Amino acid sequence: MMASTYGYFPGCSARGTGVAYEESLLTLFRLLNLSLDELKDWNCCGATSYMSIDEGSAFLLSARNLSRARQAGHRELVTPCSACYLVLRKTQDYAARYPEIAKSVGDSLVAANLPPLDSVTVRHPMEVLYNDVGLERIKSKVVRHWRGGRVACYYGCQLVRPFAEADRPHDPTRMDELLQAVGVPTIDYSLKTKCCGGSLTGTIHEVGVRLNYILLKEAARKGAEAIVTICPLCQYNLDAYQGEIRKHAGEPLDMPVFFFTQILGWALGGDARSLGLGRAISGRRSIEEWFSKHAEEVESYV
Amino acid sequence: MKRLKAFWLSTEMRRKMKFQREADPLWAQKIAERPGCEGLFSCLQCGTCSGTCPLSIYMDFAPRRIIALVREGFKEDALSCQTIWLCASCYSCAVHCPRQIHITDVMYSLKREAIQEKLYPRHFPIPVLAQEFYKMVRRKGRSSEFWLVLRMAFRTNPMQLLGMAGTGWQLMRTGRLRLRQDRIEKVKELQSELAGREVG
Amino acid sequence: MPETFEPKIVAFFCNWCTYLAADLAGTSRIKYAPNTRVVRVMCSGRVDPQFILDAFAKGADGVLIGGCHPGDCHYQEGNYKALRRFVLLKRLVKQMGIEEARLRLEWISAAEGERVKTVVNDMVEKLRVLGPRVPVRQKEVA
Amino acid sequence: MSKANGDIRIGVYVCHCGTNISAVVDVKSLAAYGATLPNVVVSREYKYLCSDPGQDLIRQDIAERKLNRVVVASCSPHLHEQTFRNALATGGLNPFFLQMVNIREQDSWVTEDKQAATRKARDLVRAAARRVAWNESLERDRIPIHPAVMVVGGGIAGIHAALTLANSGKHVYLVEREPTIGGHMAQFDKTFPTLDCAACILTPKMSAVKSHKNITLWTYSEVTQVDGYVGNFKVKVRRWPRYIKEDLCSGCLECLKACVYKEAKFPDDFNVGLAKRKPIYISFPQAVPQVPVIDPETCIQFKSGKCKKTCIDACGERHAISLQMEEKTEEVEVGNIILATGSQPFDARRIPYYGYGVYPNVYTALEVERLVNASGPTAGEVVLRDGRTPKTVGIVHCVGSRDENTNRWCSRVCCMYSLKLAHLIKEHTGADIFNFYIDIRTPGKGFEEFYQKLLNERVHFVRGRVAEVTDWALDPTEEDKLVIRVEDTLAGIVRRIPVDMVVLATGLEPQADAEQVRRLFNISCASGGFFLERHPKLAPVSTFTDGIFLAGCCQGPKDIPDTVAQAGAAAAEALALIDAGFVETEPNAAYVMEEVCSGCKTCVAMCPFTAIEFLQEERKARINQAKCKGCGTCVAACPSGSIYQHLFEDRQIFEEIEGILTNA
Repeated sequence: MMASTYGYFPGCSARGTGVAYEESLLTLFRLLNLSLDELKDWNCCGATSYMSIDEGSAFLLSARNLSRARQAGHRELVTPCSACYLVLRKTQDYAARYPEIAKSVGDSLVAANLPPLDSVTVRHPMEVLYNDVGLERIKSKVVRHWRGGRVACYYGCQLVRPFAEADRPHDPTRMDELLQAVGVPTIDYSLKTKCCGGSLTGTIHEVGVRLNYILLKEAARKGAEAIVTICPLCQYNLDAYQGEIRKHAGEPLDMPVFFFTQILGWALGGDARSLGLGRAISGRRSIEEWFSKHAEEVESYV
Repeated sequence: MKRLKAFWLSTEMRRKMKFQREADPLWAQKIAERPGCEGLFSCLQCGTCSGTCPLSIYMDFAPRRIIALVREGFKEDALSCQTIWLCASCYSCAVHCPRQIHITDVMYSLKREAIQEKLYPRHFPIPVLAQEFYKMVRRKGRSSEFWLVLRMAFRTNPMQLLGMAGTGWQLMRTGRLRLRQDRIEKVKELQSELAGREVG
Repeated sequence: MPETFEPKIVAFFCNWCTYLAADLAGTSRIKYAPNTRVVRVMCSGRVDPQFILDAFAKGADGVLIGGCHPGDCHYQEGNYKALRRFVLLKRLVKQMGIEEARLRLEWISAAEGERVKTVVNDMVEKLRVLGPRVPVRQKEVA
Repeated sequence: MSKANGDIRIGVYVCHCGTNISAVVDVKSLAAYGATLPNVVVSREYKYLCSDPGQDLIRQDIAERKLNRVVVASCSPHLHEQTFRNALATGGLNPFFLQMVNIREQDSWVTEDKQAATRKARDLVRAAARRVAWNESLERDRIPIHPAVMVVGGGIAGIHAALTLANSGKHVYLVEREPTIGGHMAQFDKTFPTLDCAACILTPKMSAVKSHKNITLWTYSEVTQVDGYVGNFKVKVRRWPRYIKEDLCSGCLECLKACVYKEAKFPDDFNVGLAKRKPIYISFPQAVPQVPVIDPETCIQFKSGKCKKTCIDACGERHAISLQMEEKTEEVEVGNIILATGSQPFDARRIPYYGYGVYPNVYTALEVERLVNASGPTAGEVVLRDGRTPKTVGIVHCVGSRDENTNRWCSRVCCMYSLKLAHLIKEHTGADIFNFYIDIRTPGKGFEEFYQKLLNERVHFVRGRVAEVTDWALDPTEEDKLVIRVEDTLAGIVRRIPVDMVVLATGLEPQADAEQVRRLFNISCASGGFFLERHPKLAPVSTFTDGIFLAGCCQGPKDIPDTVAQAGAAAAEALALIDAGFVETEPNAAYVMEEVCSGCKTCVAMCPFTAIEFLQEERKARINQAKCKGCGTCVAACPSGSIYQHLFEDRQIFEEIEGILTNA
């Protein structure tokens, strides 16, 4: 199987709180014989907070990344962060729909003698795995039985909203299908596209935490023992504040919150370390239980 | 007359009535002409946006009412409220709206204008965070969560840092707290490209 | 004073679809460029190549033919005949050195008032870019 | 061939149409300009030319100023050409010496720039004045009207139209796709606002159809081909085999009892899947005709050929059941056709966040109609799929209506039927009921009063479009309930309301095959996909194809009263044509100048109506004036230029073109 190469835009949080996402993503892609070529000297995508101050230059920030990806010879740019994914696509969409935006962005690109931004397709790993690799091929590469409990697939908001093509906006199913393909049971999770509050946990803390409390509680109520996410910020919000929730809401809550790439990577034989499984804050006992113990299985299974 | 005045001063009540002179229809028009805000006047006030918004329950005006205020031209209220800052831009309203209005983009428009007009609620952490984020990206080309939160905290209420200590430690322990401030190599080039676009 | 060039378009609209669409545009008060002059024919199939050549000869800046969508012709297949003729005619007109954009065939159903606007406005725009076919005589706008 | 013979005396008349034209087009200068044109002897402007005094003006000038040509610059010829032709005729001039100029629909209403509009009007008047000089005196042909009528669709619209026509002694072919007539109305329980039961008022009409000597009823049938034109359409109808001979069956339904399937186990369409039927079934007790159908998809005999055929034994002597029955095609001639093909309910699955098909206790309005119906699957008891009786019910309005993501239009009936269902459910269960609406629309006789009645019945009305129907619970009171999340826009707060049952008030949309049907009958669809009427106000049941009329929801969503009224109107339009006995045709037939014809036969192939015959010995083409529909395709195609067309002569069109382009 010949390796196909994608341009790769990690996004800022992949270098901070979301480091496990990047680790597991790279591992998983390696296992699937897909290579990611990180965009050299990429800059912030201009997401949410930035865009609230200045849209024009937010678009320029995105455009810069897009066109430098093109310059590096990429037709497709993969980014794991939902916010980056949305803003990069929004930039292309608006440039296509509004001549004035196309012009201001285009001029700046020309000034910096960079190629135009249209010719790059922005993609999300979930949809790459689903479309380019396909459930069948992933199934065929499974080397470990899932020993964990049922999980709730949480898609969050920006991945499935306008400009996005990763999945259906109201009832996305692709993450569920991917996980089921590797033998992980998923629950019907009515909140799968509700917002986690993004940066709210850092600003209006109580409000942000409450949103995540609701997400966690409902998942537990529906019998999920873990939540699986596709966005660094969602994972952080759901993972980092469970202690606080335990304290205030008095809920006996200690639920692991994974990146879907960690679960898939594990099933395909990646080791706990290279999947960043140790970086979890909540549910460490379950993680210990589900993964480390069965690490040796790889051999026995193949 | 004096007594009347005294009465006004003493009262706790606040007038809810609006005079038409307080409305600025041209401003409404201006907003409606911004990219993404076209649908403004086609709103039928059904409330789907407020209903689907995860944060409307905390807002001083639910999204539907923001649209109502904006298209009637009540600029002050629309720009000085907390609502626009509470919007986490999850786009839920946009995908549910039966008139396909990009409410999220309307919110963005208002946020930007609130910053320019200096009408945003002071010490309300969200606009502060946004500004710090903006500055940081312009200076370094990337954002670093740690420093961002630190700056935001200092500008709003440093005490809250104590509350954050616990989480900070957890992140540190799991190697998810990056203390080094990221910075892209071609930051000069970036700055020159962004130059002349200063806002807020 | 430099006024923008106002192309004059001779439009042949079929009685059952495009002419009605133009009426609908009117009843819906849709505004579009006032540059068309409609000649009503029963069917786009009635449009004789000579009409078009004559129109160009007499100085039309553009000719627009409007008929029912394929399969919708009030006379079953008149619009297909129109299409076949149109294809040949386009070649001929081109050889005569008349730009492509000046001759246009559009399917517009009775319900598509909005489309009349888009088509006419678009054609006027393109013709403005091309400029007058025959040099416009001075001060003829009375 | 037309000639501008003799001296031409043209009258030009410019209409203000109140301010519709005069506000944009400078009518005074236009009239003045008209006077300057060659052959024009009089040019006037007037406030309303279509009014009697306006027409008198023209007649007067014809008499006094010896006019022999008339140009009227006003509205679209589709609106008033007939009016002014009559004016000419009554003024003693051949009506076809008229030329109309459309300066309203195609000028004053679509232009803001007054100069430009006036310039356009001048060009058009100039063109018309040149053209009219070449108009000629013509006579209309008359086509006889075949007295029979075909009505397509056996819902309340089709039934009413058919009965009206049949009662006046005309023969009607009523074609229905389903095994029974009755349409959607037969599925309803009560009807708003009077709450009289649908069956009680419908079934008598249904049986009247069956027993009427002037009605040929073809159920389980479909129109497959339509040829010809007003007065004499030739229609082919495919009749699917129901495997039971209608003439022999007595409707005893013994065969149903006898079927080897003791239990009904196949989804029953009439009860929208809420009940089951056997392979041999009858849609509902009062079905017309009272004749069962066998569904070959599910019948063992058809699938395996190994059935005991107990149904046939049960039928016994009658031998009404015939498994060999085959599809057949009927062909009939009719003078008029009435389309009453109805609409279909919006598919609630298209709005995922309302949970239809996901949560069992989310129902569509039509399903609830069956639930509250005494002859329905639950014998009129409102019970949920899990057997419980709902204590709280939420009715969601505007599902698939007023929504750019699905259908943009208001479906007109949902508000009222939601109120009706609210009343009925409350009556049956005493449940607490919430209506979630954007606007309550009750513009009908007794409608607003009904709304008032519901308010007094303590039915909740929450103004707000429901954001989602979900099962996630925030507190114990929401456990195992469906939670409706909505902004109460009047109270200005977001609410979460737990309910046991959700009713989706689904809107109406065009039948799935409306597009094919439209083509079959050669009519147009409006943008929403409903059939397009000839004029929204003045010809609401006519189409642009003469002799084809519309009734009921195929033209747009409407309630039963409006549907019946429209059906009556459609029947009346057809009767008017039939009783007149003939229609006058536009004299725009093509004709051949045989001396010039080279006999190349190009035209023969061109004509879709086979109106052109080729005379072998003369080696000439000849056009059958009766058959020619006047499209003019042959005229444009004739290489030797020997074919001409009345009303649209080459010369006339060349003059028009020249008129438009010669600047004055």
